[in-house]
Amino acid sequence: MAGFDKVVSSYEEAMAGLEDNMTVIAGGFGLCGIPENLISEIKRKGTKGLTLVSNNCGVDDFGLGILLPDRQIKKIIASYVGENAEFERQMMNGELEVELTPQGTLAEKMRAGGAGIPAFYTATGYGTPVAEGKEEREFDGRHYILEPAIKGDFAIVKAWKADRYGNLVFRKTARNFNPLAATAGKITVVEVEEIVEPGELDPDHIHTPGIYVNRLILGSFEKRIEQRTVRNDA
Amino acid sequence: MAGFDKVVSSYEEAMAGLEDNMTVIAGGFGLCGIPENLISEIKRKGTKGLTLVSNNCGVDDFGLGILLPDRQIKKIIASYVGENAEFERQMMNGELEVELTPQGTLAEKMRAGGAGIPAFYTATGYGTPVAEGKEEREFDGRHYILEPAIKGDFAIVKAWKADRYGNLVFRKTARNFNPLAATAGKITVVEVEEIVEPGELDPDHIHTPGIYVNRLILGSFEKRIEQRTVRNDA
Amino acid sequence: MALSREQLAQRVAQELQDGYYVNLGIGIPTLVANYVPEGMEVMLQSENGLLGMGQFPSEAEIDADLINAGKQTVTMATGASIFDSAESFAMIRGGHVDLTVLGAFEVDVNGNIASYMIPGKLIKGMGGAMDLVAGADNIIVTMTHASKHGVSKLLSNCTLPLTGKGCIKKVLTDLAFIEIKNGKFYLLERAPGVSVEEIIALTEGELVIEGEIPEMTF
Amino acid sequence: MALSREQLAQRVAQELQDGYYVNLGIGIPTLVANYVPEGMEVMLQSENGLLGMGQFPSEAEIDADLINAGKQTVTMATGASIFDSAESFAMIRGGHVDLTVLGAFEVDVNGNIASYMIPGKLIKGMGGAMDLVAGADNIIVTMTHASKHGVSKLLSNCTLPLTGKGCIKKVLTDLAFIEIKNGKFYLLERAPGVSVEEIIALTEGELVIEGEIPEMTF
Repeated sequence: MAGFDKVVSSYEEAMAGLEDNMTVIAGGFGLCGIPENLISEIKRKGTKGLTLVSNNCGVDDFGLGILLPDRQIKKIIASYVGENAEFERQMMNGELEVELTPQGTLAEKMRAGGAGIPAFYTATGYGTPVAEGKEEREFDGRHYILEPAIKGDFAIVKAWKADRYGNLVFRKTARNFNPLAATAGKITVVEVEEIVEPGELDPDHIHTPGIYVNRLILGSFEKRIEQRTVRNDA
Repeated sequence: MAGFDKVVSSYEEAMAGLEDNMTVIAGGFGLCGIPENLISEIKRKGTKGLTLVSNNCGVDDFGLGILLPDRQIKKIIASYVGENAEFERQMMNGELEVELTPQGTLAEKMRAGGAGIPAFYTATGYGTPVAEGKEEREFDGRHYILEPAIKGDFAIVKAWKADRYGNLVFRKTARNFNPLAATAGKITVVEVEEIVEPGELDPDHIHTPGIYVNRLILGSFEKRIEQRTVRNDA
Repeated sequence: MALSREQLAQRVAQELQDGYYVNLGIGIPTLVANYVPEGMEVMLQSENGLLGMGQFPSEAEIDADLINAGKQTVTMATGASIFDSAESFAMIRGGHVDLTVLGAFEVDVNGNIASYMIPGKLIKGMGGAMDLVAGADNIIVTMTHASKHGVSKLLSNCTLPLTGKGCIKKVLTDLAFIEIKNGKFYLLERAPGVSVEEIIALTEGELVIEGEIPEMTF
Repeated sequence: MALSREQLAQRVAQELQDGYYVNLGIGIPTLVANYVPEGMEVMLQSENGLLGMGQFPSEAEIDADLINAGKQTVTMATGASIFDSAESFAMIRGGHVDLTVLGAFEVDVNGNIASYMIPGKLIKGMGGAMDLVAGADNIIVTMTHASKHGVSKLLSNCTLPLTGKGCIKKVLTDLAFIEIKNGKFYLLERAPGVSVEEIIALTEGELVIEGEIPEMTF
């Protein structure tokens, strides 16, 4: 089983090879399903000049936001940002480059990166600032823009369960961008809540086949909630 | 529940509205996971001039092959055909138009059709007969061709289980093109081996969300095997 | 009188049909879920990867792995399904969602919408809004008809950066229900007690008034 | 002597590495699975939607819902996963498969391959072959060096319609193991007992011979 055993035993090993100025694709939506310990390891390593691809950029003291104080992020490609004061400061001062990308286009760009599709057409963003500098084209009388794929030197992913071969299962809406990020990294690193033996996961219910996964590590998670909303009558 | 209950009680009702010269996208790979009773209903109806989109065209007396004797198929878009004598005869005589499409491109064209992507670039087929008449383009020094999406007036799909809302679960390699076909039909009709109540399928393990499904019918299936291969020592 | 937030939601809810898959934006659109007509069922799509969004959880039900697009904790309705973000936007972009309701800063007579960015202010991003407006056939924009200072938000040309071009056909404001076609606004209904003249005065883009304009009923 | 089918498979198997994800085409490539070196594990990808293809089933295990790309009944190996055809070719097209082995009618010095169509004969189609050759970095083509009539299949230019352009770097024939680079064939190894001269005689495309050419070992 050695050949397919993706489990590593330390976060240092998990993120080995990450260097300054690399591109990192991260799963997660808001703070839900983010690879929180892999992000902490990037902070610990102090890697700088990173281009991050992620739907959001965390909050001041959690998620990708913790990479801001030491100016580890050069550029972020995201759909919705600015939930943190330091982000706002760096963006306003031009210290942080932000490439806003529609959420669905961002997801599709990751998928395309992993799937060997260099570019695709979408109506999303046509006639908006997103279309600037992009090819526009009509199909059947409708307008579309050409969007290129995204690939990362690393992809960092949070899954629920995995087997040692790296087959992944996600839980509820913590799935979000994670399966897409997993396909688009040259090196894909996954942290999970539980690792089981190969054969224990139902092959019909594996969300991400192990072929996309290079390293796997067992983590423990805070799972911070951004908007804790309860109903009154409960 | 009326609004989301997709279950119909007859195959006639399941295929109501199918008319001559329409495009039908079918799931299945070889004879595995094909919507066999929906195909029989098309034969019974006698609909003619159909454009079929399917990886294969069945065999002489099973699967899409049964639509050949009455000349119901005008054109087929497929990756691998000719497992049947009548197909060969019609193709050689120019009675049947065949558009050969690489298997992965075919799958991606269906997905794109369902996903609102009008066209995408792929390296598959560059420099081959498949590229004829298609735009060629370089990205990062590699050659690609532009492939348009496919949509169908109808999609016919075979799943394993469904709930009444049309949430689908597939079984083993009978999944194949079925989830993709399901997204690409203006009217998507699904036949299944078992229908359960909403809530009985684990939301994390639904392969096709019910939003793609218009009609659902309980069927019984022959599931013919094309290449029955067993190991000797067993 | 101008419609309240609740009335806006109520009026939008009248556009629902049984069996609709609906995406509701943040703010007033979210309230629409409270006014689904008796005997009708709709299923809510949340673009972070949930079809069949339920009500907010009880304290005991709270699950950090189950949130909506507004990052609020939610529950799943019976028959819900979960999927990744690419699948979620395949659904949206592919036109499978029956109705999308969202807010805006401005709309114009050509169906353009500006809703995500005010230059000079902090730019938070478009999230899924650009995909939603480009993917849906049936969109209702809910907004106030004019600013507090009486500046119309229904314009000949949007002044802010666009979220989508030529994609809006219906706008419900606190004063009026308006259809956009042929490069014009068409007044369909007015809020109870609001006169056609008041609406004309607060509509900068060309407004067509054909025949008697009925009051909305609730 | 020319390699047997089994020897071809054995020689290809020497190119395997522990932990490789491999797609094996129909015919000789399929046999490679029988020669995975001791202590090494590879996982077989079947493009109809299975990663971790196992051996053929016993009579009792036969399952119509579980077949390989050759439409044969198979089983799943431990740790297998199932996916749809778009995901399967995302894997292939995206370059995630470590090694692809497939047959061909012809290859040429520019790495072109013809393998799916002989004009005038019945055209069955390319199946997944065009995706496989376009998506994989590491491809080994297995074929006979020449036809029964002595007509070379290693050409300056393929004569048949192409399956892929400029994508083949390694060819194993019954006579030789050859690398393709710089628009030339490079002879790496010869089959036991086959002379360099015999290989030259049956290779139509430019063949480079550098130094002593070793015999294959098994």
